[in-house]
Amino acid sequence: MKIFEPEIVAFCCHYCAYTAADMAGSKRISYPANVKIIRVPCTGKVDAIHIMKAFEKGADGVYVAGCLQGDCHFKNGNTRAKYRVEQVQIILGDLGWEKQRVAMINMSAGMGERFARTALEFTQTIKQLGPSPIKITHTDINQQAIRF
Amino acid sequence: MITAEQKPLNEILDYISPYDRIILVGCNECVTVCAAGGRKEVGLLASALHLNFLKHGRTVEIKEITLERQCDPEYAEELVSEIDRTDAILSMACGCGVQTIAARYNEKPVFPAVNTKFMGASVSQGIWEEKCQGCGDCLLGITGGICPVARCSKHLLNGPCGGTSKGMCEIAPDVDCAWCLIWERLKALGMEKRYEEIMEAKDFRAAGGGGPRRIIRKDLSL
Amino acid sequence: MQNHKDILSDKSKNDKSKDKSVLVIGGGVGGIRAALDLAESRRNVILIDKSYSIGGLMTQLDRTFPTNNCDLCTVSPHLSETTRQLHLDLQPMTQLVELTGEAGNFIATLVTEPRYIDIEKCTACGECHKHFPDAVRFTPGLDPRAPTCMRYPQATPYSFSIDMEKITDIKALQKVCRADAINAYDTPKKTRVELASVVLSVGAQLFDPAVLDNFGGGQFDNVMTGLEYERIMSASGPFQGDLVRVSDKKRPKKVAWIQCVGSRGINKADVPYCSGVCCMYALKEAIVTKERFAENIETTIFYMDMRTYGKDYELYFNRAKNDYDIRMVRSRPHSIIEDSKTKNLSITYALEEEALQKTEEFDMVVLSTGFRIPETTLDLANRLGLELNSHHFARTDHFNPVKTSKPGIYACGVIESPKDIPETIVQASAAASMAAVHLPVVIDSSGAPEIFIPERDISGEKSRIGVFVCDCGFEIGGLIKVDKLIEFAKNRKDVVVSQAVGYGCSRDSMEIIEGLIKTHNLNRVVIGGCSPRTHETKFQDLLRRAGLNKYLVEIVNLRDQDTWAHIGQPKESQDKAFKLLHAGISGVRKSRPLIDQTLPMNQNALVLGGGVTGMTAALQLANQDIKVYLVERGPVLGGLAMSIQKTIEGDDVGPFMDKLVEIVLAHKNIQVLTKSIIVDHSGIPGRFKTGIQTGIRMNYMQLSHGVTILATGALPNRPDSYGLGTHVNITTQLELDAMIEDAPEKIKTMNHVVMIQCVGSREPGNPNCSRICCQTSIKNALRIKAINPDAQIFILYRDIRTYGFYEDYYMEARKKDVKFIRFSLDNKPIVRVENDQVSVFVDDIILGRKIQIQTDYLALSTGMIADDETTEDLSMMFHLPRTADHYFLEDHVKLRPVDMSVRGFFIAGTNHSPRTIRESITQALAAAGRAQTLLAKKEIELGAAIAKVDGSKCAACLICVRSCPFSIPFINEDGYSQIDPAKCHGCGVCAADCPAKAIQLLAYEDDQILAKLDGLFGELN
Amino acid sequence: MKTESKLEKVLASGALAVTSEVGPPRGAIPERVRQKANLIKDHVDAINVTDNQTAMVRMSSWAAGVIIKQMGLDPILQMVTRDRNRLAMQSDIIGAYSLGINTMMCLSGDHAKFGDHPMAKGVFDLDSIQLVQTVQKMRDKGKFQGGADIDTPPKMFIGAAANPFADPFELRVMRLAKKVKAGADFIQTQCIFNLDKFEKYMEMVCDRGLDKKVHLLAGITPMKSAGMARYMKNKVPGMDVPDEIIKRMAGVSKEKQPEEGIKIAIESIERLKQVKGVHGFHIMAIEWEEKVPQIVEKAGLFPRPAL
Repeated sequence: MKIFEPEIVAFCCHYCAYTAADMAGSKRISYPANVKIIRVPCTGKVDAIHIMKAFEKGADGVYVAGCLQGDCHFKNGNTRAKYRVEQVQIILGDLGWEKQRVAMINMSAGMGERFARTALEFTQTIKQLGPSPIKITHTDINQQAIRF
Repeated sequence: MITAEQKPLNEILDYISPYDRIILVGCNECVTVCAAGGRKEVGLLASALHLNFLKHGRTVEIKEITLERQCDPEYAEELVSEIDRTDAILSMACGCGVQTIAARYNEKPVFPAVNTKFMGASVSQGIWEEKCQGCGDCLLGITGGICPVARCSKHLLNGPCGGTSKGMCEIAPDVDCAWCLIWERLKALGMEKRYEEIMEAKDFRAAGGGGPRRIIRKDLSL
Repeated sequence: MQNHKDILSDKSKNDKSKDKSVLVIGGGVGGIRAALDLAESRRNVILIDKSYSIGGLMTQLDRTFPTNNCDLCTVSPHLSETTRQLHLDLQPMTQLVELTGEAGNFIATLVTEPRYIDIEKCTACGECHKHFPDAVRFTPGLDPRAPTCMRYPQATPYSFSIDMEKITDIKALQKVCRADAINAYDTPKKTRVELASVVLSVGAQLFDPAVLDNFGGGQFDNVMTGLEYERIMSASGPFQGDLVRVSDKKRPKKVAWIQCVGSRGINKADVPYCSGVCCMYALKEAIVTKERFAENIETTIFYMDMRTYGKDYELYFNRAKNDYDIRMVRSRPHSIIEDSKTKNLSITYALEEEALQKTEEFDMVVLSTGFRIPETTLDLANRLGLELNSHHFARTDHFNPVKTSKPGIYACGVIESPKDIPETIVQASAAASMAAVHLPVVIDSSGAPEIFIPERDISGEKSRIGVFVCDCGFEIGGLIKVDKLIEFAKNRKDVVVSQAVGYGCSRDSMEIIEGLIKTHNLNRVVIGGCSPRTHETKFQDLLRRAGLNKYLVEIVNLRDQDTWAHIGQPKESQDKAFKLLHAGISGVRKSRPLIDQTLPMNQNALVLGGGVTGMTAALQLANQDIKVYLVERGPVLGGLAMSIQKTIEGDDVGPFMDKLVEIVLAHKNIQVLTKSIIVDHSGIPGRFKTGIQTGIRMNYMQLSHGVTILATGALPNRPDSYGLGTHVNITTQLELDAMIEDAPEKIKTMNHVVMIQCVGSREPGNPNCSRICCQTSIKNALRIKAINPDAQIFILYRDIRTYGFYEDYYMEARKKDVKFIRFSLDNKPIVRVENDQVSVFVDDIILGRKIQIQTDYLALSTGMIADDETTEDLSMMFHLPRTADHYFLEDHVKLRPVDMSVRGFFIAGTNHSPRTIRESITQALAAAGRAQTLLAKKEIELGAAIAKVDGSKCAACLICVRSCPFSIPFINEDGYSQIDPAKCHGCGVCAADCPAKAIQLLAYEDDQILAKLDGLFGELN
Repeated sequence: MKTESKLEKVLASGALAVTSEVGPPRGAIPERVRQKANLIKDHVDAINVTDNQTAMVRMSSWAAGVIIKQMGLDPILQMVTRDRNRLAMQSDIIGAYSLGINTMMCLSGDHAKFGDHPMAKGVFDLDSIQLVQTVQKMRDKGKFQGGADIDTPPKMFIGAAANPFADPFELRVMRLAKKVKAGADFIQTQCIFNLDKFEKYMEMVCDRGLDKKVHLLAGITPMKSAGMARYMKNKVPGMDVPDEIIKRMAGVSKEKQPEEGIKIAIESIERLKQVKGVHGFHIMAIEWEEKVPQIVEKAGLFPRPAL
């Protein structure tokens, strides 16, 4: 059987998490290639809809990565993001999905190691959960999509 | 403003699961302001519905439309072009909006996606409180601008019951005793005397006791 | 060969501006930085280099420590800027022949050699080279003649140079040049320019070990210098980046590095000083060898002292040992012998602790050679009238390391003393700042003229996308197949052009892209390459040059977030690259032209910390007519330097500090605020507002400023080690320093003095080197010897790190019989106090036994630790990052060493990392200079990422008004929310919260984010 | 005399009246009503029959009242406005009166949230004062609240409740005045533990001359334990239990605490007898009815006047 390789979207704020990801790269600290980053100026910009849409389009897991608590460059965008992630967790729970498919992670710009470690941990969590419920029942989605 | 809250997803799903094509209609008035049924909530609910259907291997067409004001028939017309291509309508407006849509498109099932809660005001970001029950006979002029009908748990019209404690209502420690507020306000206005007048039993016809209420402005209704 | 036809063009006659220029001599990384700083602060600057393209030594390096970046990638943004700056006149192939006059009024005579190619016309198409391959000069060394004769792919200026002596048929050459750029009658040009000041940044050469017979005298194929090894590993090098032996082109299995070749020696060919950078570059080369080629390549470094004294360098050293398993042998090998058949190399060496000599065979040997000042520099110094020190480096002021013996001439980089790239950059900014002092304060405030062509209106156009993927040498192309990406992109909707571009950020690639945009009428561009954080601006400029709005480009981070992060996983990395690229293509289709916002710049500066660093920075700015608030937490100015008596050079610190304090206090542009703490902070770069509580009454004051310099210092370390604090004769070096000054009679009575190094440094808890301690203990040892020559002094050390010319003092100490006893971290000395007698026990590695020293005095070299509390408070307040050991973390450790990640913030002094007074002063000058480049702009560019309200959708619900962290939105007269673009910080919180979806954050609009998601999952919207 | 009420007669005689209460059972168990009434029948002048007390469903107060009436005793019909609209309440008043009940208490009632039907809709068509008004109008004017004439109006002796301790204190006397103005003949107060504060309240009542217009029966509740005292202080809205009382209860051993509670109740009655305007006592011995005779006797309120 083919090993399940989850698709994971990480919304990363420009100031901390995105920089930390670059830092992980420049230090050549490996993390799973499953994680793909979408850059936002601040995690406060990440709308619950964006997270939901990521799932809709086929993500197996989504996380929002922002600055450390209290370190947001826009005061409290990361705290807002945390609540929005919780909102999505509730919706997922209502739909009978595992809440762990969405998470909020905090790190500073210098924490390349943390970026890599959390990316790995999140990927492992999603691997344990298995494919998104969408994929199990609806494989057509991938057939419609471009073969990479 | 009218406030509302989204219904539990399961209830919404029960309503719409028989259908393959749905219009999800938001409203850009009250329910937008109270973050229950504006464009954003429409998008979020649509996404949640998609996720649910996809999980069951179904692709359901969900058309997202947010009307300027669902409770006006003219705005409801905006759905005309879509109505033939839909099996059901899910409305995120208050009960008034849902009924306007249902009346206009009586050939299609119309379901509410929110529970209309109360007429309230925003206390601070994200918090709304009931302030009016639409009793049709406003008492605010004699109660210092604080409504005992809406804000006293027992709708008492002649002063606080014995359950008030430190200015709070007996039903919950975070609910103000309306009568304590009224009293403080009357004192501040030097209108203590007003309290001693007995407020007679209310005529509830104005509050809907006389059947669905109606306002007619002859000058406008020509 | 040429007839000098003097074309004396007196610039000042033609130029109506009375502003004189600053001449920067030397186009290496230091010269470029100095020139850019001056140009950015709107000073006219002439940058000359004798070579036909600038870049210097750094452009030849494969990667640089400690980030192990490809150097070309890090330096190229700087190189291209040189041609961008309006105030910068770049003159390659040019030398200074004469300098007359004095500071503020120099007249320089410059001679430019003929290039025989008109730079303006040359497109570097390469036709000339194809037909006349011998007609171009090339850099000797390991490079065979490269397909293009650029020294490196991002050459600036981007143009060939013809060696006219090798041309016989000039007409034929002219014929092949389609650009008509061949100027056969080009002649040397002599110009005379009026200068205010000069920055000397000519660098140095690297020692040529061919003179060392014991190392093969340059005859062994597989023995090479560090630089040659860099060229072998480099993608633009002789083997296209493949690590192979020169002799047989085979991958080596065992590589050795020999340190201090030609340095720290007493032989004929040796220089006594330490070159300061070789330990780090050897470690880097060993790490990169393992990382990029094969983990099983055995790497061995032969060294005397491991000198990883820079910021976080010790961590790098530890990583080399622990993570990369690089073998460290403490020995100075005396010979290399080549096996004539296998071309393998035998190194003979002896270990300190063993009597026997050993021989070991290697496949390749790298000689770590250091810096030498070439003869040409001696001539130049002579022409300039500069004094040199005994090692032929420029002699500079002890309290101002960039100030040479001649007023108006400043030195930076290796010409001043051996140093690495970050230190060079710091000095360059410092020298630029000093050079600017000789120019009028009034800055040209006229707005920068538009240097870009007008933007094309693309409204109504269908998307025409160009996709360009950079292979970044081996950084991207080494792991994934770029051609497949290109093929993939080609077949995507709306993609008109899809093409690989070697080094995407090189001039030639940029020009190719620019050309393709124009010829194919592209209106959107996707660049697959490195991080948009570092390269977005560069490509945005490219679009502007091509007449497109700069927001129509999308950078796909294929390097930092793909190939670099997934080494050893080519399949996964390739798959991710497809998806990321597709997301980029999908996203760019939704991009729209946007307009940048601006605000006036506040011209005041806030300097935090009233020590030597803060005062120096404040003074430098104040002298440029900038109002400075100098905020000090303590009751008086002075800081830690007040407790130091003498520098190692023998200068008295006290009088210098007293004078500095006096000048600062009296300066009309400096407001000194002692007993002051920062309590709040708001605003944006260029318009900060910082609240302080000041004075004994703690009155609140709000300071408005455009820039902030952090100079809050560090703390003297005082760990509970070796009995510190338990006995009157066990102290830190600071107390010994004071005693030598105040109570020499006590010193005279001492028979034995022991000093222990690395106390509380280079060990768990504080793993970094404190940098200052080795020279401090040697300084104090020498001072004790001067008072009491009979005193027996023992310095117990782990590595002696007297980098640069401090090595002289180390030699002197050894000559004066100061005993140096080495110990290791797992076998530290033990201190006992019995009957009031302090005894130190230590294992002497050379003698192989434990010795006991009954000492009269024990001085502990405790170094510095970060002021955790202060840096933590300030980092929270200002949102600045810190290192793991609580120093501030600069924006880029190499190229932006005094800039912080938050624009408008600069760091200097020991809150950056431990350093000497001299080094702190340099940083202070550099920070002041960098601050000026920002203030010179007069306007703050706010970017275009601002929130925009669609009034027709707005329900005036007030949610944005309430959620904006900066209280910017309001409900306007028309009844809907309005957001002032000049005030919006661009976080996007309102856009995410708006229940009517009436707000979009430009550049990050919902449809753009969703389009990227679509792209990631293989759908095109 | 306005009515046939025994309580009215006792009060009119100038004697200190004593009332107590019986909570109807949560089931069709008429014997339980009789048992409870029997425990106190000789020691009180009238027995309050509570109306879905604490918003828990119980036998209706008028039915339980009729059972008590049938025992030859004098029930006081409690009526809360929470559960019935004005039609239902008026018809129940007529019905109760027709079965011999002539004394009633007009209350708004505990909020449904606290009971066993928190999902119930609170009616509150009238509030307690409006109910007093309604009953008085029925009795004195022979008219229903809606204005129509009553053929043979019910003559109820009208009681209302007062809580001297709820916030705001200054409003309490005014609210009492409102009830008096609405037509209350007697008042039963909330349990009194803070005697100092109650005395202050009574001073204000007398200052307004209300003692002349209404009979005020002071509420007395014996406490079984220090725990109960604490609970009442902290958890029961509008209850004022001074710390000294809790300390005093806690100061004796657990077995002796009931005895101490009764002692306090008796001492309170002794002290309140002296307070101007106090015309009697309403002893609320919650689930402890058997102690009522002891308290009444020891407080010197026994025997009850025979009328």
